[in-house]
Amino acid sequence: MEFTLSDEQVLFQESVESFTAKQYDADKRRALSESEDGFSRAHWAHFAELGWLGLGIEEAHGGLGGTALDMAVLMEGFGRALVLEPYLSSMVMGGGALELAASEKQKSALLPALGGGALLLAFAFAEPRARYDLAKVATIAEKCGGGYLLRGHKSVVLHAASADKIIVSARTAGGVGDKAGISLFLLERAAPGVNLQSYPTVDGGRAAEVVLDEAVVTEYDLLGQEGQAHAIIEAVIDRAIIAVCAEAIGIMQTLIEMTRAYLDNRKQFGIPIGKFQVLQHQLVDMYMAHELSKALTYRAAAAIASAESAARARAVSAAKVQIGKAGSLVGQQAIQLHGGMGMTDELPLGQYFKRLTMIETLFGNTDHHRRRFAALPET
Amino acid sequence: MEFTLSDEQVLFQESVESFTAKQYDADKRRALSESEDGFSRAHWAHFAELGWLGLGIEEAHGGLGGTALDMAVLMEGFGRALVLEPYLSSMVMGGGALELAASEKQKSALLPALGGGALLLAFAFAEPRARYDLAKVATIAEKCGGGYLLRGHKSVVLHAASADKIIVSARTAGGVGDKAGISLFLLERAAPGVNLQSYPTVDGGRAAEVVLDEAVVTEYDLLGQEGQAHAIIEAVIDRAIIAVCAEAIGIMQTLIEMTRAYLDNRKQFGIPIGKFQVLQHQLVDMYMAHELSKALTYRAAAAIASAESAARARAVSAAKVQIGKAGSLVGQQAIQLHGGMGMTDELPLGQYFKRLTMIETLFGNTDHHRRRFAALPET
Amino acid sequence: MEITLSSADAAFQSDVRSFIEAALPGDIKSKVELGQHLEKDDYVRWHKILHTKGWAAPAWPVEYGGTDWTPLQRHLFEEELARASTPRLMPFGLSMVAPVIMAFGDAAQKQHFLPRILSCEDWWCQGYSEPGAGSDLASLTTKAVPDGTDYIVSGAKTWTTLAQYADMIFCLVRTSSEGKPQTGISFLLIDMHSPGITVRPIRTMDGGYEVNDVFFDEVRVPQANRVGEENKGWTYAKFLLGHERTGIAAIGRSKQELRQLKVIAAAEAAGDGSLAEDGAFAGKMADLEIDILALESLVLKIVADEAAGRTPGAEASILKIRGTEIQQRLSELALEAIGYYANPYIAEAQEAGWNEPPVGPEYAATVAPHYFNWRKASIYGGTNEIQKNIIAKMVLGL
Amino acid sequence: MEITLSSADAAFQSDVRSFIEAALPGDIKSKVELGQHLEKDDYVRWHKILHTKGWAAPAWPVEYGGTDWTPLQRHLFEEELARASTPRLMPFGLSMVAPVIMAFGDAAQKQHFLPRILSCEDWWCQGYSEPGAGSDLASLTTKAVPDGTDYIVSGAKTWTTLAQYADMIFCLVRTSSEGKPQTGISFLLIDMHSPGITVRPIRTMDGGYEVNDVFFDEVRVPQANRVGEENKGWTYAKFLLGHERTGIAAIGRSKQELRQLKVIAAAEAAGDGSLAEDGAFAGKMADLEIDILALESLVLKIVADEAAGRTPGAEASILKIRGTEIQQRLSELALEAIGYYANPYIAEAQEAGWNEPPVGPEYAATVAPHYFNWRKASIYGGTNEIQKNIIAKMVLGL
Repeated sequence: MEFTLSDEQVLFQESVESFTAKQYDADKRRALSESEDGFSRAHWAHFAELGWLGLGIEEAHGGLGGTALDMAVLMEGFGRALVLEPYLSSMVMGGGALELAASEKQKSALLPALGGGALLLAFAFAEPRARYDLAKVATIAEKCGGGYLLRGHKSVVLHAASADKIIVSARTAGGVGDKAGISLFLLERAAPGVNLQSYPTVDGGRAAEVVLDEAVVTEYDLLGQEGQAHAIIEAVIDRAIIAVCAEAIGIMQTLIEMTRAYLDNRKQFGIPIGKFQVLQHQLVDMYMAHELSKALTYRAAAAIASAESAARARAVSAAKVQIGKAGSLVGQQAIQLHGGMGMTDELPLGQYFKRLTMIETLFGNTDHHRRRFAALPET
Repeated sequence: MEFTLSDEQVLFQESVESFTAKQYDADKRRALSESEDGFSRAHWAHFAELGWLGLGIEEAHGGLGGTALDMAVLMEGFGRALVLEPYLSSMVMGGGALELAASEKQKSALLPALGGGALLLAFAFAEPRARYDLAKVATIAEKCGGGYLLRGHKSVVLHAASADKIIVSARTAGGVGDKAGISLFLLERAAPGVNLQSYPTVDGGRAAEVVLDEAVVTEYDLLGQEGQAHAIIEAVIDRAIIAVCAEAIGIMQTLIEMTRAYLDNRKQFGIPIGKFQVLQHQLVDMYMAHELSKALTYRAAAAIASAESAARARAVSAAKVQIGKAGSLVGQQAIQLHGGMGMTDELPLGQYFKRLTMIETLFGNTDHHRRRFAALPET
Repeated sequence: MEITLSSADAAFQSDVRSFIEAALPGDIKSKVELGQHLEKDDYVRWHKILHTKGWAAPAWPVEYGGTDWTPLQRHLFEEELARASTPRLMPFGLSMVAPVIMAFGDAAQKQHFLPRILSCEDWWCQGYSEPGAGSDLASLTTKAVPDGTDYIVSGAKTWTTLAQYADMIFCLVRTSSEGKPQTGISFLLIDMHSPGITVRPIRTMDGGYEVNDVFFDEVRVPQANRVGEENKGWTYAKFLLGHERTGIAAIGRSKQELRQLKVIAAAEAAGDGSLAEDGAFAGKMADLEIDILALESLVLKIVADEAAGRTPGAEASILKIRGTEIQQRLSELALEAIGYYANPYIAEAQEAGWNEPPVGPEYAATVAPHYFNWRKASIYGGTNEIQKNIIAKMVLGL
Repeated sequence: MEITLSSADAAFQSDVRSFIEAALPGDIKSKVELGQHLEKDDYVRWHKILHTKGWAAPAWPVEYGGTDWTPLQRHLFEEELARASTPRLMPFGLSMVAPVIMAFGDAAQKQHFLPRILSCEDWWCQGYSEPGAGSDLASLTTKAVPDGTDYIVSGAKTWTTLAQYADMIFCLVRTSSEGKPQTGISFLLIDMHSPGITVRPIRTMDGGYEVNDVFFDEVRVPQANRVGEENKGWTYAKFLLGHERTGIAAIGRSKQELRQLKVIAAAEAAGDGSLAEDGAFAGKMADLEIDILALESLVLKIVADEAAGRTPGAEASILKIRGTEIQQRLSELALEAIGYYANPYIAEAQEAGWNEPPVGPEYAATVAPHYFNWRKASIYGGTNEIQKNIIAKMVLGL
């Protein structure tokens, strides 16, 4: 029963909402989204001050500790306002990889800066022909002197261009598809041989193709044991999934509130369209999908700390499937119920819909996670 | 464009409906269904007089010829009234197998009696562990003297107990799952070694488990070439699929009419429940599903004569998938829209629902035919 | 995704599991597992076993014979009951009329009826729906006319579950035709053995006799059997509806049926392996399992809210809608799994003690009737459409 | 399941196919195939090529420059156009306003407008919806006040597709506020170059500018441009809606997009093979293909009914609902197919002539915008909910 919020978490939730309510109206968000980074470094510094960047970082390294539930609360709040800052890529994925794989020395060197807002990370794990298979790593790390030479193409690396360092998966042994032989490296974004083709994303963020053309890393840039990174990557991605599921919960709630208000205010044939039974039931379906998604996501967030990786994976994949189906229903219906207004870029509605749609494409879609869930034994 | 009905077919359709309207009210049908055969031999004789049993039998053998479209028209009419007589098992499957596999001599001996109503056939092709795979024949036909010895278990053989002869698939070569090596035999139902466990079916019909314990057939009882029956069976089952799809079209239409009338007549909160928008849209969904199913089924009926078996199979599987999805929607919604009344055995509604539900289980369900469709090349 | 339990709750769960395992008669367990028809005696026997243990009505206040279990423990208890294939405890007495009597009944009613409900001395049924009224409950016409210290009750109720077994029925009856339809309704407790009552079983399309018409022909009922005030019955009925809580989601039953579905899928051949290994079917089972997990999560959240003193709102309607959708889907997938063997209908095979050789696998005999029977789930107790109307109004304010 | 054709129809189909292959400019074809934005000139060039061949308006009567093709031939023609990746022929002139002018216009209107529509000399747009009116068309408030031989038109229209290209707009305007809202509406043809007209593009969420607000500030319109009688415009508008027929199902386009989806699925890696070999995805594509076949069968049935002189009923609403559901589903599966490469949004990559290296596969660039853009399909032209209301009323009589 640990997946209901404590009083502290409820307070935390309120503080997140109060920040975003002030800073994230539609116009401000649009302006940020069109800026070069696609987000605000001032906000980022403010997040650090508020301690949000210390979540999930051990106290020994200047963080605040905290659980996956805390992270989910934060991401849900971010979803409510479509926050653009790279919390997912830098903290959940980058910070998560450090927590799980870095040596104490690496942690001491990096975590304080990360938690303090001075260091931004990106996590480059996907590849063009891999689809959602985390073992399909074709990027090669060839041993060379005291270090490695990296060659390959990492695709759709979120917020790569604004990151100071990129954590890259590359193969030190085995063939494409093998779980063994994958390693993680800490790479300077600005190092020679690291070529970024950066672009905006559909949902107003930033990503890049990262092409590694004999990029050099030293043996000290290896994160964790050589060849053993697959389990680390899987654990990081499972956290990222909980993060985007929680974000989707926030997005869906906002979409439902917007739609409810629209049904109340919009009149046709002389009455508010919310009086039409078919539209009422559509909103009820959205509401139900959201309630169920929220309950399951928070339960999965609580399960993520589970020692057993199969139990964690089952919980995470169940949440992603639920969110995938609910997100498609809630997003599409929100647009439909807004009629023509739903199609315009003038309402923030479309931005929420687009972000929700993109969450389905990240870290494995519904089909992928349904299959993963079905293949895992019940615990 | 050959799949719209000719004027003659429209007349034929009317004559079928006029017969069933007289003979098949709910009480009469129930009485028939509870009789020993589960149908009326008097009706069967009448069908013969009307020439309905001559459909699909060549004129040379006393039949009337006709196309799969004619058969579909008849089956749709039968579906409208839930006709119990064994047209599907005896004529479509039994007669179909004779047409496709029997020698001229066999045809001369059997078809006149079949078309005249004096001979009833059953078609025993399914087996307990085969699911919907027509090649999974484990029943063995062992050569023995001038004939064969049959051993095995054929499952859910429709109307076996009332049939005079049963056409049985059995393996003369190869292993379970091989397409080659399957043969068809004409077996006396009352022959030694043919053991029937007969039972009623959920939809008011009859079927039997047929256990063959050294049943003897002669070489003259072989239908078609030894070991070559798989393609014949597939063609027969494809016709049977069109037949049950057409029957389902008739059933759905009746369910929709019943539901429409109920929505009109039933009042709640002071108005006919047909005024509630949600219920209206549910009926619209049913109506649309039926219209689309009907168009596709008749098109598939026209395609069944296609020389190319892949084209035939694609058309047939498409229709079965469409009918499977539409049938589930129409049947379930018809019950739901009738509320408590939908659950009683007092209305004929439930009988229609049950028959429609069973059609999904026959000859391969939606999943089976979706997969078959997807595996076939586009023509 | 097991529920993570405190050690006290884990010990509780283990106690409950052991007790049930030891106490449930084997013949009853076998009937439930095979989906065969249960007789009245099966229900009563099991109820009395729980009663002897003090567990017949865990949700009741201790003073009336309930327990002091937490909401989570009550949830775990329900789950264990389902897991062990026990017969349902009939809700009509325990969780429907009893809370009304506790809240609005007088001392004599409490003293007389509650112990008899707890011990299953009286079997109760519910007299709400009427022929022609359906979801529009307030339009009921069964009349109760005062006559001395009695009422004379005339009219008809329908869809009355297991009325053929019942000793008592709680009824909404019309005591006044003035004002809005809701204002002239009273709540009566009627002895089913009274002269003038006729029960007519309704055969449902699955072939079973579970629901009934109940006719009242000038039935004499003491006014002392009226709960609360005359013409205030609608209030008590609404209280009753609002009182149904998390049990309506039937999570425990659904998890048990999912386990059974997996057994069937593993036993059925498909392609070169079993149906459980078939991608499409496995995907559907996974979807359903995830649906159950999500609904269970919501139930646990509501249970935790209750424990924290927060009153749940109209979530019961979500639980009803999703719970019944899941139950229907379970029955649909089972039907799909058994293929051709959905067709045989051998009525006797649904009764215990049938000794003929089975047609098809033993588990197949009751699958199709169960599918047909469970179409009721989205209809009875307020159709799912009505439930959505309630959410639209109560929660979304539309 | 190819359509089985008579030899005459097969020859017709082959002629059409050869002509289009030879006549369609390569630059236009490439844009359509890649889903890139088309410019006005692309549409006009293609229209004029067809016009020169005499095929711009096959459905028009021969006297106005149409053809004597059968309904099936017209259907085949549409299908070939889609198959060859041609730009849509804009319907606003050809199949919306032209039939109204033919049926209700006067001689001068016919003589002036119809040839210019046929040759694409005028680009038309539609002025129906108004801000705040949506599906409740009859509540429109754009006013036309008589002034000598003119009207003075003031008000606003919205969701006007490609108004930025238009030379003419056909408008519903209010000429009377008496009686029911429907009775005071007239049907006007307005020159888009008139003083007082302002077009404001509306950016849609896919990033495109396809629809517009059109503002009328005391725009002077000759009364000679009113079609038919004053205050009878609603009748003409209903005629127009009823006139839209089988084309609305967009079978040809959907079949073409399905082919493209199969190309994408075959190119995308999944597991050890391609996404096209993935059971779950292949199953979804099969479902969609069967949906298209079913809808096509219904279209062919309606076409045959028309050829036999039977007037179709409200089937157009079925075609609209299913057609748009299919189009949306196609765009959804394409989105699913491209995985992570749905995320990059490079506006310039949607324009022809963009020379940067592509991000991800070339086919991916326009997939997400297309998905977003096609959410409109179930909204514009009467939402699918409104279409179901129409079927409920007109066909089912509820």
